[in-house]
Amino acid sequence: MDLLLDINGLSVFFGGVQALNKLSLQIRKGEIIGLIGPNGAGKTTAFNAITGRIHPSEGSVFFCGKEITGWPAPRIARNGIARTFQNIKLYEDLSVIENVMIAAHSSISYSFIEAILGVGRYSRDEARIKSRAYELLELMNLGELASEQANSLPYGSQRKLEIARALALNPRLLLLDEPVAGMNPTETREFGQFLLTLRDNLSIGVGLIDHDMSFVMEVCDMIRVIDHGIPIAWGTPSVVRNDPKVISAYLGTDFNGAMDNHATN
Amino acid sequence: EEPINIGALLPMTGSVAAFGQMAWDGINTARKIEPEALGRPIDIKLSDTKSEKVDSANAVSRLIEKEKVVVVIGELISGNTIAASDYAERTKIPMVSPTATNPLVTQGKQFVFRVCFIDPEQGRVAAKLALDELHAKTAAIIYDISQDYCVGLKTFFQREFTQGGGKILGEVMYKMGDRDFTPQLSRIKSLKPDIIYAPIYYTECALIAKQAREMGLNAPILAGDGVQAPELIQLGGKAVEGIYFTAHFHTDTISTPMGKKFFELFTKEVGKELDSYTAQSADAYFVVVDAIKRAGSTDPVKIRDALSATKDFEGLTGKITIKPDGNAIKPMVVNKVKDGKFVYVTTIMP
Amino acid sequence: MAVSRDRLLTVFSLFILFSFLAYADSNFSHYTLRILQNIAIFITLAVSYNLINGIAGQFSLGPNAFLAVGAYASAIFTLSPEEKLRSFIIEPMLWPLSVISVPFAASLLIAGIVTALVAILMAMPVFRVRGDYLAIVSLGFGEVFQVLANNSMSITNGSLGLKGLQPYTNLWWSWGICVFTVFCTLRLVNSSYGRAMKAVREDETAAEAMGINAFRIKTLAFAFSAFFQGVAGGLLAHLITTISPSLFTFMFTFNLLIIIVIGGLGSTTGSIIAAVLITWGGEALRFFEEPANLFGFQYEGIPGMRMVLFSVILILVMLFARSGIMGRSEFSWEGALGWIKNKLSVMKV
Amino acid sequence: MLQIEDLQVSYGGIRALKGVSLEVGAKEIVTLLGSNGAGKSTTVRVISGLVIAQAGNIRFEGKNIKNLPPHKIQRHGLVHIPEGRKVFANLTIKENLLMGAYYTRAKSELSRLFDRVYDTFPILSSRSQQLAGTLSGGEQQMLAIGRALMSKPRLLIMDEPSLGLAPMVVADVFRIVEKIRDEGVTIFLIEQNANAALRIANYAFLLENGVISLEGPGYELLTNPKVKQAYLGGVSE
Amino acid sequence: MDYSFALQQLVYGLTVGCLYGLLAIGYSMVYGVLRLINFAHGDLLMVSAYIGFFGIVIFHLPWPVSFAGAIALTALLGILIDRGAYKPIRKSPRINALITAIGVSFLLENVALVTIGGRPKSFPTPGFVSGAIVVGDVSIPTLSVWVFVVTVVLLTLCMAVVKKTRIGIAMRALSRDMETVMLMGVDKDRVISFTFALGSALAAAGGIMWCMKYPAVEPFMGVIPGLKAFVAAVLGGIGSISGAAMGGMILGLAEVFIVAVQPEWSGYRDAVAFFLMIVILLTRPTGIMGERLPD
Ligand SMILES: Nc1ncnc2c1ncn2[C@@H]1O[C@H](COP(=O)(O)OP(=O)(O)OP(=O)(O)O)[C@@H](O)[C@H]1O
Ligand SMILES: Nc1ncnc2c1ncn2[C@@H]1O[C@H](COP(=O)(O)OP(=O)(O)OP(=O)(O)O)[C@@H](O)[C@H]1O
Ligand SMILES: [Mg+2]
Ligand SMILES: [Mg+2]
Repeated sequence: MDLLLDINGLSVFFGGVQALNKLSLQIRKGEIIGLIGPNGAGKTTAFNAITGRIHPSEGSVFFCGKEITGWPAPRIARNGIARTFQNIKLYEDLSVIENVMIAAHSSISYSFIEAILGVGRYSRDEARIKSRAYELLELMNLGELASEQANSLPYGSQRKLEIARALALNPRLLLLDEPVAGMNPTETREFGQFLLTLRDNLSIGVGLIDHDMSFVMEVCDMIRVIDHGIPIAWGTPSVVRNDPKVISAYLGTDFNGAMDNHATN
Repeated sequence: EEPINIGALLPMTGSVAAFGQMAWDGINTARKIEPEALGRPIDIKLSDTKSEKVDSANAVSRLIEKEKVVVVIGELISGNTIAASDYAERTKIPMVSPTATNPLVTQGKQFVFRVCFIDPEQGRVAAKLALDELHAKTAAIIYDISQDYCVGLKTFFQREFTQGGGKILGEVMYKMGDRDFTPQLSRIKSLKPDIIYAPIYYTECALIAKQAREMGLNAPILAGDGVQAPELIQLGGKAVEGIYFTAHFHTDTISTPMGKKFFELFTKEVGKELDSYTAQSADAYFVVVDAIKRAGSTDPVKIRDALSATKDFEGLTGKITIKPDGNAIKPMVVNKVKDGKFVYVTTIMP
Repeated sequence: MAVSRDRLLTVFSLFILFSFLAYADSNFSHYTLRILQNIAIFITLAVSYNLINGIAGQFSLGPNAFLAVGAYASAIFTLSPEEKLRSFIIEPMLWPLSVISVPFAASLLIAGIVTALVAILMAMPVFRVRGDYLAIVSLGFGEVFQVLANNSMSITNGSLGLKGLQPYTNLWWSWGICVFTVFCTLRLVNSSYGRAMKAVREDETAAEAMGINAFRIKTLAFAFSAFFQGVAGGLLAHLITTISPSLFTFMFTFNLLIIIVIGGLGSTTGSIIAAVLITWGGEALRFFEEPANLFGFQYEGIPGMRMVLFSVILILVMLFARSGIMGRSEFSWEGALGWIKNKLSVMKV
Repeated sequence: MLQIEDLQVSYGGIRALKGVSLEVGAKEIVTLLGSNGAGKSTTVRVISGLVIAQAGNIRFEGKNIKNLPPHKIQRHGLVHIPEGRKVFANLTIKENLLMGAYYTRAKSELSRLFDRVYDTFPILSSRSQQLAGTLSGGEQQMLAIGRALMSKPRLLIMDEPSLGLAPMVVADVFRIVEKIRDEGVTIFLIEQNANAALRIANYAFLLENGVISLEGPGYELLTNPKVKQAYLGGVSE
Repeated sequence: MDYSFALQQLVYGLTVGCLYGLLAIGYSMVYGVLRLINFAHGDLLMVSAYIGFFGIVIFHLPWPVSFAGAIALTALLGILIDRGAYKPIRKSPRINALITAIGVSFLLENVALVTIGGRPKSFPTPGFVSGAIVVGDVSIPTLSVWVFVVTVVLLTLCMAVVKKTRIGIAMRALSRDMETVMLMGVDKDRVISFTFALGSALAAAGGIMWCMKYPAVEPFMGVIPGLKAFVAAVLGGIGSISGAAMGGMILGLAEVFIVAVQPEWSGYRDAVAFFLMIVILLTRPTGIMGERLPD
């Protein structure tokens, strides 16, 4: 069973405004699926609905065969969906390592009484969480910054830390909301490489939102395009970028020219 | 000469700071009249309680330990007096409260005294006054639920008044700090009582009278010793005309030479009209000094013995006798507000 | 290795503390002992209040309610039936309560548990709102409890309060519980539960996205903090031996708030230091209300000056020590030893 | 028009700028490139007075403006559009624009300013009563630019105006930047989208580790192999 | 409860509600701009009451001069408090400002206590506010009419300032983003000073009317109204001016009607008021008119 996420007819209303209209999307293990569309199209809203931050008005979300529609956010997270946020949400005043260790909270086996008395499974669990956190930081090349305060990191490192934290949940599905916004093209390219290795090594599914088209086209296996909450296209990068609807709603007419230009550079 | 240290445990800050300041005036003026005992000067050590229990307890132990006082005058509020008295009791330092009228204050204590009458006594007199003098058959009560003084007085009045054949039509409450009493008074108005019993403090009493009269509620108001301060009239103006209240004294009844001297000096130096807190605190001071003199020593235990043997001491507020249980027996005065003045009505002997 | 060294140092300093207390107990004046006990109780209160406000970041203004519940619970359970009969002069006490009497230790435990249960019940409404709204809701509960205490004559004796409690609280009780509270709080803060609390403080949405049930964690912090505040309430009641509703106004909460912010919100060490400074300092400022001879000038002593100075100092501290004494950092032997070494080497040069 | 000499800034103990010197000529688009955390935003925040510089000089049209409060600097005609748009979400579009023209009292002058902005961005005019918080990202960016134009800037600082915008909108934004330059406003542009920025820039600076490491006309940097590899996503051959 | 009794209570409730509301508006205004719970706000009421009192009783000024003076001086004090105590810590965590505000509140109270004394002073009431208009069985005190009119006028004025004027727009902008307001060339300190002046002037106006109704001036007189106004401001949604006024009305009416309908509950009056507030906040977690701040 490789199907991780299965969304059917997902709709979200804010007041009278329909932010998402019957979105369907599947993400399989080992796949990177892009979700793109104009500003305010409802991409972030879709992530929020999947992760339980907001309740969808219609439609269903299945994860690994289980229906998770309407579950509270923490429960969904514990079930294996991790995410990052469009505007980075770190625990700013805590150290880098603490940021990662927190995500392991759902995996502890000791009770708070044990914690207070320092007995039972407490020490073993703590040691395990800590070494796992270091592993993840190493993976993201953040090992040396472990004891720095999270908000003192440069922007790019903060993005990486957010991903390390998400990975500490041991997720089967990772949802990334504009991970390369604010990175320059070179940094973006490196990040793309990293993402591909990550997917292969951990064999997880990835959902990805971004406006950087060269990045999205490069890493995504399939792309879903939405506009005003309505799905308007679905396909491989090369199909999507030539879809006239996508061009007129999102990419703009000079896009392909620029892309080709860029590619041949 | 080594001075004799007397502690003054008063709420100089916090919610009832005004009472503390009045009492402090009284004690200071009294000391000027009797500045020494046993040939030694008297030194007064003031300690602030912030109108709180924790600080009362701290302050009293500071007075006893650090300032080496042999006797403490204070506190004014019953609850704070109880909080402080525990330690005084343990260290065998006598304490004399000027105004703590709650019966619980002296209960089970050897070293705690007061120079005021207690709430049941006052409640009884007030009920009698209402029934016999004011010919009231029905009454309504308004009081402060957060003040033990008000709750106690209300309860004892209620008992006596009902036993005497009167009927309590209803009672309404408020909480310290409230300034608007219109809904409570509307309720009382609809009950049409013969009399309103208001066992409360002067500020609230003035405002209540004002608001009552404004809404056309004209039933006579009967209050307790808590209203005897010039502020009642200043704040209440015409509205407080006709208010009766049970009290410890009236300036007209000050008859002893010492009392007269005090009154003169106080009027000259402080320039305010004499209020209940000032007068009673002065009396507490006089009683304490008298006890020290009679004890012939500054040994706290001897002072205690002398205090409990106080008999017919001619104080500012009348003849004070202290019973072995620490409570005072003294005449009660009934006053009335008339033409913007406190007027003496009658004295009720204990 | 460093761990065992730290443990040794901790045990050693506790030994010093308790030796000092033993010495104090037999040599210091009662006044000083009372202040010492106040300090211990305020440390207990501040450290546990800091857990909910500083660590878990929930701006609660209701510790006066917890303190009241704990104080009443413990007082009602230790008072002798005779004393209850005597002091309930307006309405007799409710039956089963009027005859129960248990040992002090048991009453403290009951106080803690009852208070923690109250906290769990309150958590539901309180944590539905956030930030300043949470502050006002918890403040509202504080007021509601005070009103209830005033009105429930047959349980609390209303505004007359309870009196005649035995002075069970002593140096050992107050400091023993203080040390225990600090120990438990530090353990909790350093565990995954503590980290989860901090995560909720920093960013609730992100915490939830990491699988942390924010409501559960907040409730845990609330109940834990309430437990110790309840116990401290019991201690306080048996220190001053009388309680009444007026003891538990929001001024009490303000005092605690001042302590934890001056110490550095979120720092347990800071709470301890500030509790000592403010409790002791409040007494030390009495100096300014007494007549004194300063450099030949006769200073009359102004009653009330203490509070004026207190507020000025409070404002100045906030203006100049922006994040309190400790900020968010904690004491560690590592840091302390390093600091000492540093000083020594500076002295040598 | 704007000269910066040896600018130094630290946050706490960390040195963010270690002596930056650059110059912006009148009526040009000058762009500042650099990787994440290089100190680009810090540089412009110092210029507009939001961050205090420890050392260095900033001269704008000959006047020393170093460490003046931000509102005074703005009134010299140096207007800064901050990173992330920062429109006032709780104000309407019209009110946002009014904030830009805070000190323009004369009615006629005001309506001329409004007309100009509405001409450049017709969508703002049709929605003038809408709350800015409900606009899409691209519309918010237009509003931010429009609001800055209301202040009659002589030098406009734009910090990553294309951040988080859809590709089509990004293209629009760059077109607008050129248009404004052509109207006579000097532009100091910070961009991560280095390709696009260098294409329209007259001159460019490269900021690395708190110092300017390279400068030159836009097209020159575009073909510089080092820049290509480190900033333009080119693959090293 | 009969008809005229209910109407009578409505009059009383509205009067109290207006007074709470007036105080709450100032609270809300300062909060709206600075996100600062200015605990010293209630004490400004006390200050203005003392100034008004001294003006009339000690300096024998005519009451309009004295009242105008009280309002102006209190507004000035508001600015001074901001400059001295709050401005230096604008960048610190919000809780610091809160503690500073508590400190300022303690300071004002205790300075008044030490210099003027704790005994309440009687506030002189000008003649034109005494008396009552009687309509059927309902008596409407003249003062209530005044309170109502003044509140409505000041409320409208404030709304107009905030909605229509430049400085009002700047105030609203400032509440979200101080930095960007500075980038617009606006001197934020002037806007903040204006906000404090306006808020304090409202407190002063409220204080004077409060004293005409409850003529006892003492150092701690601001504590309870301050707390009630805070509750009212929260109830209405902190930061919203019309919300604050509405919150004040609701609180005032609730307090009055609880006692009027169930006199046995009069001892629980505050508890019921707080309970009501808790219930409202549970259904609307950001108050009645409060805006939801997206993250
Ligand atoms: N909590 C909310 N309340 C009301 N409206 C909302 C809320 N969240 C999002 N919206 C609206 O829903 C729509 C979709 O927003 P969403 O954030 O999902 O867009 P997006 O596709 O992520 O855009 P972008 O690319 O700019 O991030 C927008 O019109 C937005 O204003
Ligand atoms: N307020 C601050 N406190 C501490 N450090 C800061 C602060 N602001 C920025 N920094 C640090 O200063 C350095 C330069 O930051 P700056 O924001 O100027 O970079 P930038 O070039 O604009 O990067 P980006 O492309 O991410 O916007 C970074 O290391 C950053 O972490
Ligand atoms: Mg988005
Ligand atoms: Mg930047």
